Amino acid sequence: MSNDNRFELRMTGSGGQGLILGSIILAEAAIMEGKIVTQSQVYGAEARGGTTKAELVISNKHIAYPKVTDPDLLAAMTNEGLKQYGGGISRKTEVIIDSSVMSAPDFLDEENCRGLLALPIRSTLISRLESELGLNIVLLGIIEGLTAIVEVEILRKAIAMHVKKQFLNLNMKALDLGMEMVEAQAKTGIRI
Amino acid sequence: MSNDNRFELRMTGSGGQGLILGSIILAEAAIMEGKIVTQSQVYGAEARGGTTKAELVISNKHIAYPKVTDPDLLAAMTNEGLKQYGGGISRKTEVIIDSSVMSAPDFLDEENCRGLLALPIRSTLISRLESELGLNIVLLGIIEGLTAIVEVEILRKAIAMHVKKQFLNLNMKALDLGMEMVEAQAKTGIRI
Amino acid sequence: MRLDFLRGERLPNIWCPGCGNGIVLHALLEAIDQLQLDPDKVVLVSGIGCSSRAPAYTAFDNVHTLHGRAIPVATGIKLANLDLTVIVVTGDGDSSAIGGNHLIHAARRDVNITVVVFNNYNYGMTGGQASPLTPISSITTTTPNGNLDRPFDLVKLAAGAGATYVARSGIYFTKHLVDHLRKAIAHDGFSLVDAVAQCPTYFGRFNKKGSAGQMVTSQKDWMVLKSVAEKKTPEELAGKIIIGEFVNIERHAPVSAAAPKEQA
Amino acid sequence: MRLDFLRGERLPNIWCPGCGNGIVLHALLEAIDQLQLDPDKVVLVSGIGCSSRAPAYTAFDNVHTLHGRAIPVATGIKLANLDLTVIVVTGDGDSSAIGGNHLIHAARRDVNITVVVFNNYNYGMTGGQASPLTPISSITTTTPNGNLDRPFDLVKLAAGAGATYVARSGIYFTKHLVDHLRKAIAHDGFSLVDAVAQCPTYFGRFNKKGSAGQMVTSQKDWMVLKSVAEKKTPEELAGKIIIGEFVNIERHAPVSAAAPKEQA
Amino acid sequence: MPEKKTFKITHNRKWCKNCGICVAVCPKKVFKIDRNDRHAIVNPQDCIGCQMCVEHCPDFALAVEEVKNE
Amino acid sequence: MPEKKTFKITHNRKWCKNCGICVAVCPKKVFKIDRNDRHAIVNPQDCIGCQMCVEHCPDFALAVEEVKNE
Amino acid sequence: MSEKMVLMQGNEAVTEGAIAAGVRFYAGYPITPSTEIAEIMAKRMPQVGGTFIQMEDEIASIMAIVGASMAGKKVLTATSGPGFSLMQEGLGYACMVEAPIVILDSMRYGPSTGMATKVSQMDLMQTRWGTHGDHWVIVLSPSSVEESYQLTIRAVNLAEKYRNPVIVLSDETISHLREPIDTSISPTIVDRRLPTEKAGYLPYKTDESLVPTIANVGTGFRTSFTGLVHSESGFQTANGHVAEALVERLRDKLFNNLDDIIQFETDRVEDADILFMSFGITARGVSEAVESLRSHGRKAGSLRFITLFPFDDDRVRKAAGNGRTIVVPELNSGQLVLLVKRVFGDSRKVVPMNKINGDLISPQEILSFLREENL
Amino acid sequence: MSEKMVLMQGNEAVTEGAIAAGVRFYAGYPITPSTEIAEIMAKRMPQVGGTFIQMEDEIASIMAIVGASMAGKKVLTATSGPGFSLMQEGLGYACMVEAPIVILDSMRYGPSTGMATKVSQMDLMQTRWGTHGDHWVIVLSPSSVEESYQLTIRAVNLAEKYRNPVIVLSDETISHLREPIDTSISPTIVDRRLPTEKAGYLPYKTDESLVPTIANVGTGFRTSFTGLVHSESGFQTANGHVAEALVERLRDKLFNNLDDIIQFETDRVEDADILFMSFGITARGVSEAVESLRSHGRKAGSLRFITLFPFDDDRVRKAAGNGRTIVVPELNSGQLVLLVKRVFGDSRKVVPMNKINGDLISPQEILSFLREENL
Ligand SMILES: Cc1ncc(C[n+]2csc(CCOP(=O)(O)OP(=O)(O)O)c2C)c(N)n1
Ligand SMILES: Cc1ncc(C[n+]2csc(CCOP(=O)(O)OP(=O)(O)O)c2C)c(N)n1
Ligand code: SF4
Ligand code: SF4
Ligand code: SF4
Ligand code: SF4
Ligand code: SF4
Ligand code: SF4
Ligand SMILES: [Mg+2]
Ligand SMILES: [Mg+2]
Repeated sequence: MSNDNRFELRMTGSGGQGLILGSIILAEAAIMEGKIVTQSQVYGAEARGGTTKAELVISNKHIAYPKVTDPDLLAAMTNEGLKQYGGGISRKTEVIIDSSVMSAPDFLDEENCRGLLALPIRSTLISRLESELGLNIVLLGIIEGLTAIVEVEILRKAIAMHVKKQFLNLNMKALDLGMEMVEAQAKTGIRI
Repeated sequence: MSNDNRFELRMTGSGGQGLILGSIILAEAAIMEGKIVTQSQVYGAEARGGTTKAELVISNKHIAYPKVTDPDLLAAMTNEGLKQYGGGISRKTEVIIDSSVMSAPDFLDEENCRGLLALPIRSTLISRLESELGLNIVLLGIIEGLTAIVEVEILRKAIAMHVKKQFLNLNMKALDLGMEMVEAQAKTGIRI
Repeated sequence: MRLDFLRGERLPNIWCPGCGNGIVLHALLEAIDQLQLDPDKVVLVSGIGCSSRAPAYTAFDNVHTLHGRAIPVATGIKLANLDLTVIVVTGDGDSSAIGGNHLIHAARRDVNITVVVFNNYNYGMTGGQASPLTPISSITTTTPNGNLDRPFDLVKLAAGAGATYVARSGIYFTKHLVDHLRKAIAHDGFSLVDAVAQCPTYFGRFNKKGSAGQMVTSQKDWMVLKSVAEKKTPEELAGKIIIGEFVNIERHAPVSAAAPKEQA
Repeated sequence: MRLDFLRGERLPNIWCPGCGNGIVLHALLEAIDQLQLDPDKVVLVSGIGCSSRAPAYTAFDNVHTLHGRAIPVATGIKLANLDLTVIVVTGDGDSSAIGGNHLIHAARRDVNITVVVFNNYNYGMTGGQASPLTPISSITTTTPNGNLDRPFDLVKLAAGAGATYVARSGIYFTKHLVDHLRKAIAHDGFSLVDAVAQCPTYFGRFNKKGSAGQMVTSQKDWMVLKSVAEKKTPEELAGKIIIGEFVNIERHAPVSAAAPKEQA
Repeated sequence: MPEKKTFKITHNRKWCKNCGICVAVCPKKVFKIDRNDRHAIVNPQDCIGCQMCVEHCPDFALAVEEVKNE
Repeated sequence: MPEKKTFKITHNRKWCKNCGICVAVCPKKVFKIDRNDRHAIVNPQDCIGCQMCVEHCPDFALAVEEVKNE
Repeated sequence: MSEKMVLMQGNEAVTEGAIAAGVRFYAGYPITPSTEIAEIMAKRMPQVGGTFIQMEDEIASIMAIVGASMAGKKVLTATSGPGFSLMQEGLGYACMVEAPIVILDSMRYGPSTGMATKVSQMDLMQTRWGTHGDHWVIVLSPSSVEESYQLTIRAVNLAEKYRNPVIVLSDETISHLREPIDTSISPTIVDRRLPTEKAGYLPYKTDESLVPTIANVGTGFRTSFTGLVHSESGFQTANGHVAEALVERLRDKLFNNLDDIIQFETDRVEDADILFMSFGITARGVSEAVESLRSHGRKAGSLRFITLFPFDDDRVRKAAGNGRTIVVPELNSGQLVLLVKRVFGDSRKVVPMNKINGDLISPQEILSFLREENL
Repeated sequence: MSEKMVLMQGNEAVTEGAIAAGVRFYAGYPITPSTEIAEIMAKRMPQVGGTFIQMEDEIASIMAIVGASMAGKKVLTATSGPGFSLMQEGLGYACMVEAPIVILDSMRYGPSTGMATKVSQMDLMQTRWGTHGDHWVIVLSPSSVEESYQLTIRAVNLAEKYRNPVIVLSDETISHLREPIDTSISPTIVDRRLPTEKAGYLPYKTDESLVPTIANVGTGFRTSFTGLVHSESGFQTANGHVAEALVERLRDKLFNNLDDIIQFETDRVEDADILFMSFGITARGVSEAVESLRSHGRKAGSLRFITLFPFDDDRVRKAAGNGRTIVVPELNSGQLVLLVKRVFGDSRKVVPMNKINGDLISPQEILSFLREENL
């Protein structure tokens, strides 16, 4: 979290990946910890089935401007998403990409971001949990692993509030998987 | 015509009497003489079949304010008309009433009008021309008789433009009748 | 008719001498009387037009709305208080021109209100323009050479939209009119009565229909009871208007129950 | 279908995978092709909705108007230039909710335009709300407990309003659809085709209609040809939608010619 | 043969607009519109109480009641 | 017995949205949606040129033409 | 005055002006006090080879003239407050697709149905702000029958020239007033510019005039129209830069031409220490009041807005002379005065004079007002 | 922060606020970006014993809530620009019959269909002037999800108290933004006053509050409603004096209570030499910009309009302190700035800052703007 107490997260990918729900879950976890949040997304017909973006600002104090202007974290789950909403990052920004569906973009370097973390998110999810569901939760796990922005147990509680019982277990595993991937990132991930 | 070159006429009565047409005919006669006119009337649903008012301003020069504010002549063909639109007259105003359908109103005297001319217009029309049509033209005749505001021949031309051929003769007689009544007013009319 | 259903202090009404609106209003008040409705629970809602002035002469709650908008207001009132009997008083223009969409949607939803169309075949209020019910070839101020557009058949339109009660009557046939108004109000669901009345001032005058009295009595000549019409040939019925009950079905019945044969 | 009727540079279209709109558009272009119309003289006019985006993918003059307002714009265009073939592309909401009044009035006037309703039983564009054509009990975002309102039968509505050509078809029956679109466009007078298409994203998903492919092929199961339906009992037809030509009469024929039996 | 009933016709001049509809619908020619274009009751004795005039008067200006002579 | 006709199936990947409608309507199971949710032509040889797929593709992504072998 | 003078009602003058300007398509719905325009057009359009259609409502009316305009006709509709309110969505659409249309609004007393047969000037601000979203219209205000004729012609010309809706803001009094007018002078007519080259045709591409040369439908150019934000191609886009450029162009195509569009009528403004600012019918009472004040030695002057919108603060400031006191008489609770106040702030004394009883402001009332207010 | 905080979307907060305020009737027609309000109400109304109805269009929607309001319900509808344009005639009717109604307009990018999913503040002036005729509405503008909840409650209360339409002017960003809000505090609820005596009942007769005590229909008072000019009896009249008194009362019932109705939020206005005036979502970027300017020693301040209309020049002048420069950032081509200019004329430097590309004005952009403009 940056020094002014404000944490800005942007997630982008394709319509069906559940990124908006992911941002809501993280927002609710933050609220449970007494934090202030503002969550937003691109909206509408144009985005149908196409590229989407979810944003979250978390702070200990009142949030005036509600949108992300200088993200601490940008997670791009598709190439299209990175292309459309990858602008506006700075040297403060840690960028996460899903290397199983996209290659590390050459326009990102030390000059314009703090770091790039390329993890094979989707493929790992499929191979490890034999599921296509839960991508957004794996990503939450990664974010949690990187930032410890909320208590893990509270994050679990927030997830439980939003997923159907029959998928609860899967989602908890997805969260663990994400956190594991961060722990293991030195070994498996590419970081510039 | 008053000294400022502006002649203001207001006619009031009931819907079917043709007063609006009368005012239009006089207006067109005035135009033929190269004068400027503005003609207006009360309008609309509320007036349907009920009381009506027609106004005409004639001047040798541009007419700015188009409505009657201080009539030279007020002709009231029904009691209702006089009640509703008889206000706003002054010592400048000559008032004409149809004494065959209404009695001379006691609220009119030398204090508030220039004069009151009570003529049995409707009854004279019926008895002399055996017609109920042409009341408006008789009134035009009276106005013409009193003011000579336009050339009589031009007035005839204007009338001819607006009445059906088969009624032309009747209307010309009605005009004559009106003028006659004025000539004879010393004998038959009441004038205060 | 109960005279206390009228606001005597507001009479005489603004209508022209011989206008048919008063006759329809009379019949409507009679129907309400026959149903012995609690007058505190009757609301008349109207749009804009000569006919739409009728509710303000009654002693009920009454709402004079905007041109064409009586039906949505009536819908709001009815849904807000299901205890009320909500009757829409409207003109042919008000209901079928600017208000046409609300009419068909109320019919579709089968909202339990009654729409009484004071149908004088023209826009009386604004001076006799054509309405969507003006017959072909009729003279109005906006069809100076005779109307080219076909009119709606209001009965078919309402039926096509799903109305569960639809009737037509004329002001000459006062008992018939009262009967159908009463049935319409009593009907549980959307009901519409096309009440044919005269506008002697415009439609009558422009189309040489004679005096108000003639316009009233001539309904005998060009209106045919549905029961009678059923025994006649199309040729015999040419130029006639059929009056009676055209749709009277259970509320929210499957739509097919009201389906014109040719369509199913 | 002539590919040059499409603006290839604007494809792929914005519609969801499996959306039925493209199938109707395909059929429409095929019908226009079959009629060998001069493409310079064809104008497509639409309202607002997913379906209303269709004209902008075609190489004709095309006018994307306001929600519900395609028909009056089309009327203006047609009357201003009688040489043009004016086709309205509209959704079930666009045509029968906000645009309902224009629809019935165009039918009444018998203005020589063709209205093609891309009927997916809901408001796709705004996320799957109920439309006036949504069947009873269906789930939409504004009928979370199932739709209580009865839908219009668009065929009956248009016929009731006086349309001189009315047909219904479904995207599964592409030949049938093209045939009726072609006849509708060729018809001299107002014509309407209710073209039933799928919205797998909302209506399909909410009502468990399966994949887009299933939604397409299942039309075989719940649609019945009019000629076949005529030989069936009402019980056998319960829950079925009948497709075919329902009205095809001479322009400006006396209205009674289109009269549903029960009403005359 | 039953006794001939008699009826009292009440006409509200204030509301009447002299439109002549009652004249047209009355089967017994009870009314007429006079030379001054005014509504007039001319044959009250012929009234059979059919209520046609009452129901067709657009101005609520007529009432017809049976006169009970006990 | 007439000679078996052969057909050329053109698929425009840029316009195709992999919706599976062609899979559902093709009487000859010419297409499938593969494991990557992608449209694939799997049995082109079975095509009878019925045009079902072409007419039902919402994205104008298919064309089927007879291959004339003179 | 000459033989050529004809007595005409304001509403009739509008129809004759429209016909003289080339209007050949009228769609409308009757409403007091504009109804006569529809009625006369029903007669006149067929006579001049034009089309009259009575639509089902005002929404359909404005949309039908937009359609006819796209097909190349010069078009008119007429209405009054309630109908004008219904036209607002369509008006915004016409702005966005840049369809030349002319709307006459004859003001009656509002709000709502109000008093249908009484005059007001209560729709002034609605002409500017009635529809949602940033948009610009031209609003012209006649104060006589003659001017109803002339300004209708001008409205049609401006609509065609700038491909923009133009509103003629009349009122019940002018609509029904009869005055002699001279229709014998043949007016200048402006036609919309049309594209000549199909190759590379982009309907919304403009030259320095910023006015697009869009083809009429049915002429082979295959144009795409949409009320959505669109690029030069006419096709929808959600690109913010395009949106910004489009909306700015919609403004600038008018604001770059204010000299052409804005007209005032001034009367002895130069040395006036009391200046009246008014529009429409109210200006005629003002005119007589000014005359009377001058004849009593009082330095009065008048500025009448012929063009109400675009409203340009600078031009108003310049046209207004140096009079210390500005009186703004109008038939509403204060609308024009809000604009005037914005121009002059505290630098002048801006005094509203409002009348909202359905009657005109007479010259006498203006004089009394000055006395009462010690002006 | 407490357990009671719930994450809510702006549109949802509107529905929960409405329900908390007692709204039990919702009629509407879906339109981006307000659609979720209809969707949530479809679920929530039956749960709280209320009625939800999806009407055939926005005209029907506003008329249905007017009807339900007359029948005694507290009512809401929600829409966006195109739908709001269609509601204008009905809005004027509600003003005239004095039906308490609340309309939420979530602003999207206009004009016309524009960009449905992009934010703007382009409907500001339309809320004031959209319908024809003299009329007055209350317009409240939330700048957060929390405030969407609170101001919806307040809107319902003000509507009931003054028997007047109240517009909640939101926008696409607030509609779709999610923030934690506290709904546990029970709000103050205001109910309309009802008559008690049937004898001598005159629906539009008022006491010094100037707000009529009209009975709900169906309660035996037999009320007459009309959008025509009407006397205290509720019946139509064409009497000019009655008309004048009625329209003046419609104004005064609000203008006599400006202290109750008008709210600003001010931030360090007193010593500010640069003052921002803004409303809605734009104020949040301003707030951060002010913070940043202050932290750099610059005396910046902010005045946020919570109540946009009635707009009272004097109160704005007083609330504005003495800052020499006023910057008015807004997501349109300049609307609020017109009002601000009217208040200050040349006495202050009033600088518009407009953004019309469908995005918000960020704090950074405000800071750059000041630099570029040398402010
Ligand atoms: C929005 C709007 N448009 C037009 C009008 C003008 N207007 C008032 S009543 C009317 C037509 C009335 O005709 P109808 O409904 O048949 O009633 P009638 O007067 O014939 O009884 C019209 C066009 C209006 N008041 N409001
Ligand atoms: C005046 C107005 N109201 C509402 C909307 C929002 N809106 C856009 S499309 C639509 C419904 C579309 O449904 P339909 O016509 O069935 O088309 P589909 O998207 O299903 O093809 C709505 C309500 C609008 N654009 N304008
Ligand atoms: S104009 Fe026609 S409808 Fe209106 S009151 Fe007169 S007769 Fe009746
Ligand atoms: S939402 Fe439905 S109608 Fe719209 S594009 Fe998607 S599938 Fe088609
Ligand atoms: S019908 Fe009624 S209003 Fe007409 S003349 Fe007879 S009594 Fe008078
Ligand atoms: S009751 Fe019958 S008979 Fe008697 S006056 Fe009336 S219409 Fe004539
Ligand atoms: S139907 Fe068309 S879009 Fe769908 S999968 Fe087949 S080729 Fe692709
Ligand atoms: S043409 Fe027929 S058989 Fe061939 S691929 Fe298409 S659907 Fe299958
Ligand atoms: Mg009528
Ligand atoms: Mg749809």
